[in-house]
Amino acid sequence: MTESMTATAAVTEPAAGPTGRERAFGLIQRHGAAAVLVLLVAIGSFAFDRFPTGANLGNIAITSSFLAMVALGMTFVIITGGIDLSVGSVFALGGVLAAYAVRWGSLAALLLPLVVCGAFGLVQGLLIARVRLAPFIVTLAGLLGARGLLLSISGEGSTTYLIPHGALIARVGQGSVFGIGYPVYLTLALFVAGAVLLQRTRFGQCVYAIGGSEDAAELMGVPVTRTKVAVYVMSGLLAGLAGTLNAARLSSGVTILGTGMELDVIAAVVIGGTLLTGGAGSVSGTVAGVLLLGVIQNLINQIGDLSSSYQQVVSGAFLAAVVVVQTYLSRVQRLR
Amino acid sequence: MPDEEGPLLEVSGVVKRFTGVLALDRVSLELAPGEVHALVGENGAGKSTLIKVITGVYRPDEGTMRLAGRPADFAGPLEAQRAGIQAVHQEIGLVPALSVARNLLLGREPRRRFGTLDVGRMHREAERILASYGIDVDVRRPLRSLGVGVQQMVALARAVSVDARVVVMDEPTSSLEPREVETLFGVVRRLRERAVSVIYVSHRLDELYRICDGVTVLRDGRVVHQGPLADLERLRLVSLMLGRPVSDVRAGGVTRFSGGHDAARETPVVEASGLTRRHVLDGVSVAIRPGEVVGLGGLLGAGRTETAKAIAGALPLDDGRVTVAGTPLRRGSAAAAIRAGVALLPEDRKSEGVIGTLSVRENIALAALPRLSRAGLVSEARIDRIVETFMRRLRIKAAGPHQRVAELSGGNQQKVLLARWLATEPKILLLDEPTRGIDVGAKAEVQALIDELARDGLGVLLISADLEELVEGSDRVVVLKDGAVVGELSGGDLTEERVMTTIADAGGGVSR
Amino acid sequence: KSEDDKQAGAQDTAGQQQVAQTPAGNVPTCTIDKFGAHKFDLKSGVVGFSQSEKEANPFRIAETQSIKSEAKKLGIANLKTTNGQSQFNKQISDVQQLIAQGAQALVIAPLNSDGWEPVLQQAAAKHIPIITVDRQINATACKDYVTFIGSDFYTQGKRAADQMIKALGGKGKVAILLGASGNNVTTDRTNGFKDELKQKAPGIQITFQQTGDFAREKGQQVTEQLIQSNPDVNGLYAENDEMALGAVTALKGAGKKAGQIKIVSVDGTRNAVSQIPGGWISAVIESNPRFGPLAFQTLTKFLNGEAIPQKVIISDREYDASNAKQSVSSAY
Amino acid sequence: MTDTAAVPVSRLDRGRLLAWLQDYGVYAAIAALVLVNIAITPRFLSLENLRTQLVQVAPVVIVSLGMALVIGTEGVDLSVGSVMALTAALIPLYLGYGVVPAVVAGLLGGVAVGLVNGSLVAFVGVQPIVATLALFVGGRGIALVVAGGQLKDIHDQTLLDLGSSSMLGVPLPVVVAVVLTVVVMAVVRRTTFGRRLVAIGGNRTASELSGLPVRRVLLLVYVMSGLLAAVAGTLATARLQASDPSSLGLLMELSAITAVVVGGTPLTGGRVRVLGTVAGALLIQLVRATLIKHDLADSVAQMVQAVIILAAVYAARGAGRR
Ligand SMILES: Nc1ncnc2c1ncn2[C@@H]1O[C@H](COP(=O)(O)OP(=O)(O)OP(=O)(O)O)[C@@H](O)[C@H]1O
Ligand SMILES: Nc1ncnc2c1ncn2[C@@H]1O[C@H](COP(=O)(O)OP(=O)(O)OP(=O)(O)O)[C@@H](O)[C@H]1O
Ligand SMILES: [Mg+2]
Ligand SMILES: [Mg+2]
Repeated sequence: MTESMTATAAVTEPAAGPTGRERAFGLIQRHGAAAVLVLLVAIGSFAFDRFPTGANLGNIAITSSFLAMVALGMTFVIITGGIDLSVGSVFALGGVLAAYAVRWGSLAALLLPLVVCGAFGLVQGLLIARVRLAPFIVTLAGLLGARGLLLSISGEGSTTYLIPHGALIARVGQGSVFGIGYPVYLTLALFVAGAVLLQRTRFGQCVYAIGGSEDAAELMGVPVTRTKVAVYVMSGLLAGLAGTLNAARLSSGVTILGTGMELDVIAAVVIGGTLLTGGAGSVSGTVAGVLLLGVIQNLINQIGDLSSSYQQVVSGAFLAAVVVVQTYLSRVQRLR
Repeated sequence: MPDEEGPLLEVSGVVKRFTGVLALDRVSLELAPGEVHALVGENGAGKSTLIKVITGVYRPDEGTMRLAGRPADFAGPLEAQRAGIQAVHQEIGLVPALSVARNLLLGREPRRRFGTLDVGRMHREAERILASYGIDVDVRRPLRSLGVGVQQMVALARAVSVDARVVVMDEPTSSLEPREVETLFGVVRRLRERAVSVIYVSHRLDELYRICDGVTVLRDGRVVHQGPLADLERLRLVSLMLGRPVSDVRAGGVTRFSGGHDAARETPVVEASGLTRRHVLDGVSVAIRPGEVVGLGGLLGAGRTETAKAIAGALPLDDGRVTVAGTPLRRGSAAAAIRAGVALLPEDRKSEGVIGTLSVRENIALAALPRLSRAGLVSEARIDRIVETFMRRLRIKAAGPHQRVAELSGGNQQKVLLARWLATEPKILLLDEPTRGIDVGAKAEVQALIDELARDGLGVLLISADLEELVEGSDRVVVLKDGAVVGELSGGDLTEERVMTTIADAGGGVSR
Repeated sequence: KSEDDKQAGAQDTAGQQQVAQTPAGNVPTCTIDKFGAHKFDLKSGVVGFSQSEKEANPFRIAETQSIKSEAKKLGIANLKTTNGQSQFNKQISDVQQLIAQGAQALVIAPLNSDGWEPVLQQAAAKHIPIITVDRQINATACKDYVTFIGSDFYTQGKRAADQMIKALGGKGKVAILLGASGNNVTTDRTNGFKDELKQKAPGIQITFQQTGDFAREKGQQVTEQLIQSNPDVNGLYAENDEMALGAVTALKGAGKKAGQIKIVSVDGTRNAVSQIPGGWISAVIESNPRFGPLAFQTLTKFLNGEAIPQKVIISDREYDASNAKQSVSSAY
Repeated sequence: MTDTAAVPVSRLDRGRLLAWLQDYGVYAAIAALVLVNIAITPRFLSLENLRTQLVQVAPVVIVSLGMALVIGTEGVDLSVGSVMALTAALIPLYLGYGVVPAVVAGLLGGVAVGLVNGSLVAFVGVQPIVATLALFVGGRGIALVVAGGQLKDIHDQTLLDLGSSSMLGVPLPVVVAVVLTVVVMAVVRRTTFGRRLVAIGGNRTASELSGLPVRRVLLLVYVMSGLLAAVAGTLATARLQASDPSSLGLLMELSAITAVVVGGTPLTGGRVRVLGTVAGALLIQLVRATLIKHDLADSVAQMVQAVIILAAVYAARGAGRR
């Protein structure tokens, strides 16, 4: 008995190993994206004196916050081993619905989008979890469906509904404290909640278990169907909320938003270290992933006079570099 | 419980069809409170399927179940567990990526006031539970980093740590050491005292005779015998399982090794020296001569699997070298090892062995493809020949060579893997639990095969949790402990007792 | 080779924008004091230009090109440019970043007319004059922004309709290749066209309208489907030249003769205009992208304290069989 | 739970009919849609219409073939659309030296992209979706830089013939698509490479332990995907009679993946269904054509498309999970 004790005391992998150096290394491994982010910000601050200014960082924060909100939902979905392509359209739909509903007051402008987008998530979730259709296809259909609904509300996109200045919701979207917009604070709050939900609740455990092995999870008595439906509803709700706040900020339900957004979101999540195969990932990583994209974008503009084509080349190169470094840092982890 | 008298679990006329197969054919079974009931049968007889029906994984196509007198029709495992039916499944059925603690306590984690998990307590809890089963691992580690043996113990602990009314165990000991087996029996006895009924599936007959009261024998999905186990003597049981007259199965259950291939003077075909990996292996050296069967002995976590993997280039090493027929292998390259003629039958068949989406045929041919193809084009004819041979030789029970391996029974999957490696015509065979989950008939077959291969001049490394098999089958046994060689037994010294004592007497191994 | 003389075309002054002859007075004017911006010296100051779409189609290429070259001509040292890559939120943050980088005046080619609230607020706070080109911003001129310089897409639609009526002799069946859905330009060019037809030529009916996303391949594919499902259409209105050219390829592929189906499109790219003499395209309404000179002229005036109109509508030309040959060189 | 490793614990056992549907759902859906069209769409059965649909779908089919292989290894290739753009951009540059060099250059572009994707996935170990995302973004950029953002008309007759001429009545693009389909089918069914790629998709660890050249196979798979996309780009360019790097192949990745999945290849890898993929592409084309021909408004069209896609995979239920 005692022998086997000592045996295992010794038998532990380096990452969890005792020495401080190893622990630090493990930390970097687990937060590869964050490490890269720090690196990039450092470089940026060094290279462009206009980069580290409060105003500029504030811009990055506010622009990233909407993507982040959507990415939060996507993180849960991807950890269950699923995917949600509909977020871009749902994001846009949420905005249009908010602007459409504001005529009945700010509360309606908040609730209608949440209800509709939540319903979208619910339907998708049921099709995936109960009918067992492929998430990719279901949410692809969702992408088309939401966009279609948006167009039909806005007369094939010809009418843009406006949110009057006075409206409470507009003030929520546009107000700021310490030069940082409310949406940023809200996003932060949501991420804290998300982190707790994922790491510190049974629901979170189920999410990981399903992603790790859906069969095993089912055998262990995890409410697989319910959990999966829940994450897609969450994703829908968050996308809708983000769209609503964005519309509030722009004080209009712009119809051309969100095309291709799903890829940015997925990229952010995956760069954040979440595995598309499910079962592993973290909310904090997603934050880093989102900010990385934002910073890259910002730095490209800092460089200034690049033609749009070169901008794409550069951001592609940035992306490649980032994922390579990030993968390299967290490789040991994945192989374990 | 409502009625103490009547059976606790009552399965009647259950039928389960899969496309092509009739897995269960009007199976009935009664389970008295506190009864330990053996469920036996050949590979593919339908044991696991029956268990999955009982635990709500499958819905029966026909037939009914009653639990404590009340009709039971489970929509899923969750409902079955709520009703008090817990299970240890054949392929463990835990989440490899999650930590040991989370696997153990998933769904019943200790929580704080606001329903948030109390991780600290979760880990202490998990450590406490596992310790009570003699397992003592870092519960923060992902489950997959542990050997299958430990994983099985975790699954067991999980199943019985809640108070269930029926506990189903599908080959729970298939990779457990004698020590853990004893622990498990202790658990079973405690359950029995608490009037919890147990369904126990195993291909190790002596185990059955030690703890089971009643027995149900399945063959091809049909019940061929039911009754108290005591009245049924061993050979009869085997003959019932295999459906062959007692006379044929004389040796059944006992190993089929002839032992003693004198290869002493040959030069080693494979020589591993100073294999070292932090915390796992500590300068392990093994040499295998052609025609020799070398066994690896040791407790769970002794590092036998790791040793085998290291030789096969499937484990990154800090130090040590492996030479095959004199030429050193490139370190950490499985492909190179295979080209040199080293074949490793992995212990964890689900994650390291079978490719479930592919057919039996493709799985068997996989490793031998270079031999079975010309200019990158595969020769269907040759593949057919090989596949046909091995499916007959190993009595692989499948709808046909084109059935997907995922749909095969556990034991048959094991046979497919064995076939895959034999098809490569290796110089050295590293067998990690080769007869794991294989029925007595096929087991004898496999052992005879190993024996014969050794005669043909193959070097064999045998790892087996089944001490009898290990001792009978090996010419020499190298005993490991904590990742280091602590002794070697051969000839007259090679007995089960000596192996155990060698382990017990030995001091530590891995750097501590 | 065709590339080089396109560049040349962009440089030479032929095809320069003209301000539409609008009787002075009825257009309200704007002065720097009224707007309340700070004077500064263009040459040394920081000017930001925010382009909405990739410079990957003739219009955008020429537009950016003309802004940049004009700036160079005026010796504006510090022109910062960004590109929204057709993502509206990106363009918003682009402009905000320009402001953060200290831009003292902004020239914006908006991707969308609505949703500029955040930018306008920040700009107002810093009294930064904004001139929007080619698309309007739905806000108050001389208060939220200084002025708008550009074409009137609705009118472009009407003029396209007139050409179509001329080409079809007042009756027939017309198909529309719409631009990208939800796009202001699409909406205006469609409404203009439809209203004009309703008014002037009830004999012409619109039997088909599908989006071609402003792209040539899509235009080709939709047309291929169209000529089989609606073989009776004899007029086709493409809301930009690319789709028109795609349609031409489709018609050729289907073995149709030039002029069998009358095509009218909007933009005035060289490729399209050069199809007119051959008869494949009947007429092209220009939408002139060369905003550089006009924009900086206006800005200079404004900074000098002169009064400038709050809306500068440029007069777009029309190309048809009568003038295509000679004016193709000045097309972009 | 090995017994259900691939058939997750579900109650899918509804016997033969469902099994049949799982394998042939796409074809059923196509048949249904064709019948509907015959009923409601004028001149649907005409030869021209058939030609149009086949010619339009040819590039999608070709790209989807490559995508199917990638997905078979549990990967995905988002860069296909950008590859088409890159090819389109490269061709006119070398048209001066003749058609062959130009086309070769275009194809090499695709191979290059494939090599980068493949290396990132196989050797660095980046997740396929992000690895290919980099070139999804950057590739089109490179294409536009190469082409100076310009759309160029193409006048070289031999190249144009690639898109417009036909071989015994069958348009050349269609011929190419058919040939490539057969080739890919042979690769998947008959070659060790084919066996290996599905094995890797099915269980990478097991494949490595079985001594398969996992990295080489992965690299090759992405190269093939790039090459096929380049072929598609060449044909599309020839047919468009112009090189349009800015919009050629936009959203192609989505169409291709949809085709593959609707065709019954699971995104979880371990299985490649070539004919199913072709059918999937045809189905999508048929849906779009139907919606256009009946002049549905974009809003309605998109929703209908969503419903039909769902219906199709519902028919092929379980065949392609995730
Ligand atoms: N999902 C499935 N699809 C099709 N056939 C299946 C499936 N699961 C099991 N079978 C078949 O049902 C029969 C019984 O399988 P089962 O796993 O119950 O055997 P078993 O008694 O557990 O064998 P072993 O001792 O090897 O575990 C086998 O022939 C197997 O091929
Ligand atoms: N009883 C145990 N106590 C602590 N750790 C263990 C125990 N058993 C296994 N482990 C851990 O699992 C890892 C793999 O051990 P594994 O079980 O594969 O070794 P083994 O000698 O092959 O045993 P077996 O093959 O019987 O499972 C070891 O490195 C060790 O860290
Ligand atoms: Mg079994
Ligand atoms: Mg082992």
